[in-house]
Amino acid sequence: MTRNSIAFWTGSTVFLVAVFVMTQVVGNQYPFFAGYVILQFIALAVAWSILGGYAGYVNFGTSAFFGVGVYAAVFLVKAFGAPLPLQILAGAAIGALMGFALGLLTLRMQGIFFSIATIALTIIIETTITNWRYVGGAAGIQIQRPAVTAPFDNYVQMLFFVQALLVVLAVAISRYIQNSWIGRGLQALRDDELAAECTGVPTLRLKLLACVISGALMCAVGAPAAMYLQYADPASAFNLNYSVTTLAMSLIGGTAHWSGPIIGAILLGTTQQLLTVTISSEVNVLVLGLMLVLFVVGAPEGIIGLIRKLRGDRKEGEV
Amino acid sequence: MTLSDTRSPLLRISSLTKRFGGFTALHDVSVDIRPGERFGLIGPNGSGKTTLINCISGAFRTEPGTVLFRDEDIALLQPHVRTRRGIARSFQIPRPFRSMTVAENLMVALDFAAHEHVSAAQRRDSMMSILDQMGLGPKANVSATQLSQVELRKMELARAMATHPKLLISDEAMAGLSSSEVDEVLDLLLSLASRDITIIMIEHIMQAVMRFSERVMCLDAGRIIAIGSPSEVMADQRVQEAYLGT
Amino acid sequence: MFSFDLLLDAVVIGVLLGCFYGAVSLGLSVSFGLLDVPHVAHPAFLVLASYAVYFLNEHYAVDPLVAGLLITPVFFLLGLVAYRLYYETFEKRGSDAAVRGIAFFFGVAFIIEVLIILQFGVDQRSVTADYIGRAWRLGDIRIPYRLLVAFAVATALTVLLTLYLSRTFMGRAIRAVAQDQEALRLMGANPIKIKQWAFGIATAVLGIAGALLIIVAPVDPTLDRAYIGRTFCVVVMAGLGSMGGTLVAAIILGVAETIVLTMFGASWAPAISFAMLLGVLAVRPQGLFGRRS
Amino acid sequence: MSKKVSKPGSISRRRLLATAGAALAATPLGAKLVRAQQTPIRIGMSMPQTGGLAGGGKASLLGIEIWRDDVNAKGGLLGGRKIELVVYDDKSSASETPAIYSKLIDVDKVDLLFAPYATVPTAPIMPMVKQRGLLLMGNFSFQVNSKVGHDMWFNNAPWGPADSWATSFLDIGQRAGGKSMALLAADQEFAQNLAKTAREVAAKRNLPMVFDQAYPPNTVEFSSIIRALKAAKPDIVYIASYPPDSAGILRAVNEIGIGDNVKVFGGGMVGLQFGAVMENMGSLLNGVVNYNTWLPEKSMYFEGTKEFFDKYTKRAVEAKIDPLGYYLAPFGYASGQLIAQAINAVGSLEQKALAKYLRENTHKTIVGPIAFSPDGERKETAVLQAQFRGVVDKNMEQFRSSGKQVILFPENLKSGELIAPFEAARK
Repeated sequence: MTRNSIAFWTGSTVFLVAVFVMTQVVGNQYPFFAGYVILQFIALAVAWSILGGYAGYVNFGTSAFFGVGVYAAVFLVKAFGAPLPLQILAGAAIGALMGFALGLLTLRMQGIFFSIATIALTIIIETTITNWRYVGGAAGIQIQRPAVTAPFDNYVQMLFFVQALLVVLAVAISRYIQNSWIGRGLQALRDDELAAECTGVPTLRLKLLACVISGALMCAVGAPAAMYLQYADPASAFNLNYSVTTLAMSLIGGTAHWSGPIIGAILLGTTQQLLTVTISSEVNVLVLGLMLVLFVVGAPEGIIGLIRKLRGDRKEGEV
Repeated sequence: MTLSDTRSPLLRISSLTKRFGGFTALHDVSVDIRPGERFGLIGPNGSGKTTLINCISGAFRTEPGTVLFRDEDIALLQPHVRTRRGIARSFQIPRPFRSMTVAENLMVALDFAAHEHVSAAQRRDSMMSILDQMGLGPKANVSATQLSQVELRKMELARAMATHPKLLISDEAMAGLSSSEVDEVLDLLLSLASRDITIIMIEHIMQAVMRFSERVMCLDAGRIIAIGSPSEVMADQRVQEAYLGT
Repeated sequence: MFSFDLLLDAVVIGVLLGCFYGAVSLGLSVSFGLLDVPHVAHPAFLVLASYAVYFLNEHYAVDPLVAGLLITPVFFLLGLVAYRLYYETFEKRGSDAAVRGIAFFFGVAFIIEVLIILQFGVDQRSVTADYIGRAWRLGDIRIPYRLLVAFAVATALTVLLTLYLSRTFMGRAIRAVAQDQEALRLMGANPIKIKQWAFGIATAVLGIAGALLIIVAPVDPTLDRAYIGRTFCVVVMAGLGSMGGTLVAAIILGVAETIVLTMFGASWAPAISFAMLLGVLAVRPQGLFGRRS
Repeated sequence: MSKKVSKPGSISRRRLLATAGAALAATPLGAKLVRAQQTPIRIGMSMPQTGGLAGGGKASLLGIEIWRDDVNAKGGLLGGRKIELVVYDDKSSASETPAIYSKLIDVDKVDLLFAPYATVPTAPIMPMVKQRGLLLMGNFSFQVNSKVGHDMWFNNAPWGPADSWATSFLDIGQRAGGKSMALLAADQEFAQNLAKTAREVAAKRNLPMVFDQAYPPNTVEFSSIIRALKAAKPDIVYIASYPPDSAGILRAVNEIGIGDNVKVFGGGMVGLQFGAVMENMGSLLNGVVNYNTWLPEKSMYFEGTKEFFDKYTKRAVEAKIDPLGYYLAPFGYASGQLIAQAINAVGSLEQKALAKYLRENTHKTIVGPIAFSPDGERKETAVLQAQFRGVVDKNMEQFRSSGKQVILFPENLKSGELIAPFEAARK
């Protein structure tokens, strides 16, 4: 292991231990509820960036993957009373299949055509779920949580910890991809797809791989949301907000490095949670709009880009 | 192909035709390229040179017609597979990976097209030796966006070389360069050819073609109008007409 | 429950509805289809135009169509400014303009939404005119005048835009810029100026389209979200940049939607139209009437 | 815990803090009487202020705010404690409310909880309040407690038993001679719930269902659907639609026609209760029989009703909210009245005692007397079915006078008779 990897895994372990200790010590429930939402968005943004950031294929279907994850869990709970880990695994498997299908169907399309195809796919899937009476259809469905397993004494605390695990998993995968030949290949095809092909990069296969991994992670992240809300309806589960917010977080953080989406998600997620309990009105939407415009205009490479620039300037100054 | 040549050709193109809608860009093109040959491809703008390159490297699908590379039909292979089989190319307008440094540009090729499993250190060495050979050594860690025109051309060739090609196609690598720079690039190509790499060079600069090629082919309106030694082709009536535009 | 009457009716209504979809998509067909600007705020501008029309109709009793014409110059200027901003911040910087452009226009759409809410509240709004709420009898079929207005406006807009793009100097320049920006620069024209002008036209068209939107059905501030998918669907299905193609694709969409709505399970209608889009994209990525071969 | 209240002033400050701390740790709510009497009573809730439900949410909130101001003007409750509202925007979404209610309970430590307007944002918080044993005043959600079974939930809406809605409408239709039925419902949560009960009631009565369709959200044009519905020749047309669509459907009905055999048309159209929509629709409304919750008919005025609407009208115009506010606002006010009566009767904020009182008594409110059944819904339905009559275009004020919407159901509030068939009633 390189020094970087050691630092990363130490950091991840410290993070997970801290999260676990928090679930055992903190009695107040609110940090877990709010924290869960932020963790969920971190995982989504990181997963999204694998295709959207590294490969430059803007997926508008985040809500489709998230919603399918939610409904995979709903179905499993209703049909078999499946436990949470199984819900997440099944979500990941379905997400991978969905990513594969989406990829086969659309990855030959360039740029914005792919994005539009993902919008279309989202609407098709949402309509299908809306027409599926078994999981409640348009009317939605209420689900009961099972008893919580030790060592947690509250279900939301457990979900918080599980989501933290998913975050670490997503980040580890994203980081691995970035540092491996896969990441280099994705970066190459993002810069120039034909040149990448002619340099030996199997662009279609790499894009498919990115689509499958990204999709599996997004679905897995969606699965526990069913238990978090104890309710699911198509309009909420497939809300366009998931797609836009995830995109915004990744771009605000910067997509050039795996830590960009994390920074973006923490910044925007926290801001949104704070706004919900402070200003709490249409100004919320306004802030999201303004942040998007200002960051995209003022910091095109995101916060990561800003940091790199500052560092670069300093280095030059020293020389 | 001359009958006296006993070695089988490296690349054999037979009866290749390429249409775009109603427009025929290539019409029944057949040619063999021998291993180790320095082959010049000329023709006026729009004559089908780049289309032919695209058909060989795989950017376009071809039908009808066959493309045999080392006795294997590659017409249905994707471009990256052809690259791995040993066909590399540069682009008329350079297409660097803009978000990467020069070294990283080459690493893509080494990561994906290297034929055998080699250690990371060996790859680094191989990359540096290619860069040094191309005179890009000092620029290894410079972003591709900061290169000059001639450096971009050289980097394209270096990146192509990093895939360990058997056949290198250079698509107007000298366009827009000063005469001293043209000589620089030409010397590079000659030195590559001396190491048993077959090279197809597309060029408008006639002195370069004459100096470089063992054999020259001229396309006009998607058809071969002349093929032979440089002096033969230059002397051909139809070639002169095509270029003078009568 | 099949009946020939119903099918005929569905086709007629579908054609008219398709014309309406075409009218609200034409601007996007210029801005996205010809200029490659990923204008996801297009529907937000559309709803903004509807509210402007509502304002004029409510307070000054201006006919909605006249109001739509009145606001076109303002929208033209708005378009000039919007493109300048987009160009300076994205296209000029080169790579990745599309990704960031999408985020940028989403931001703009949200800002427009909130501004409308702050000014007009969240309630839905509609306009009054003689042709709203009545129908034309044609044998057994009754056709709402609203939709006939949509049909007339859409046809007129398509013809005008097609003529403009093919007959005028500026129009041909716009099409040239879509084909090859460099060639145009070599000829001494400034492609940026031309694109800015074209974006102005694309936005100006929204003035009329916004009037149609509020004539056909009431509007509310967040209606734009429902039209992102629809308008892009039409433009992409048509193939980028073909005005006539846009109208035809919109009509196909309208007819398909209406037939499903009438004859089969209505709740499947949205899936059908977007499945058609996916099908077209998978088989013919350049769209039905695409500009590339 | 909360019963162990020492007299204020007789305990040391440290003891007070210790008691308070222990009480808060055990039951975050309810145990705050140890605090000085003058601290306000804090009521927490989320309310849709953006997104699809914002229009209703804002009107509902204004009703609650007017109640707060009325109570505070009279000196508050429990011997001078003022009411304070803690309100957050839930963006009309189910995914926002769990975190918001956790904040209200665990961080803001509010004394009482009100639910947000509508079913979707309410559904996720039901298991949570049940688990924690908290009282929740519902706000116009539909059958949200049927699966959860929380015995401290009380819905302010006049729905009553789930099927009463369909029952009353079909009663009216059948009495007018209706022998077949058509159902058109939005493919969204509330409308689908209505459609489900309508199907059940129709099946029970052997009423043939000749047309049964769900239309998707964001449908632009209803002409073709209405045409298909017309072709099925139903006698009773039951529509369960959402605000943007209700207008489109009525327009299409006006343009296409619906046929002479239709006796009654309407039932569950959301949106025809909102001032802006009604003003826009104008004469298109005539003849429609639709559900309502409050109307300016003589039978609907109770103690305080008129005063409430005087205040509401003034404040709604300033805030760009529904100027009529019949649908939700008075029920928001009534939620407050319910809780105030319970607090006064119990003499504390102890949640179980408040719930017991609410469950066992009949309460006087500005929307009439309210009594709850064990599931927390109204014992008897008070959903009105009313027919629009003599409505003219572009006039908001007409809806303030009686006779524009004649109440046909329930019997005790009736203010007129049905005019049938539908086409006749439209003239």
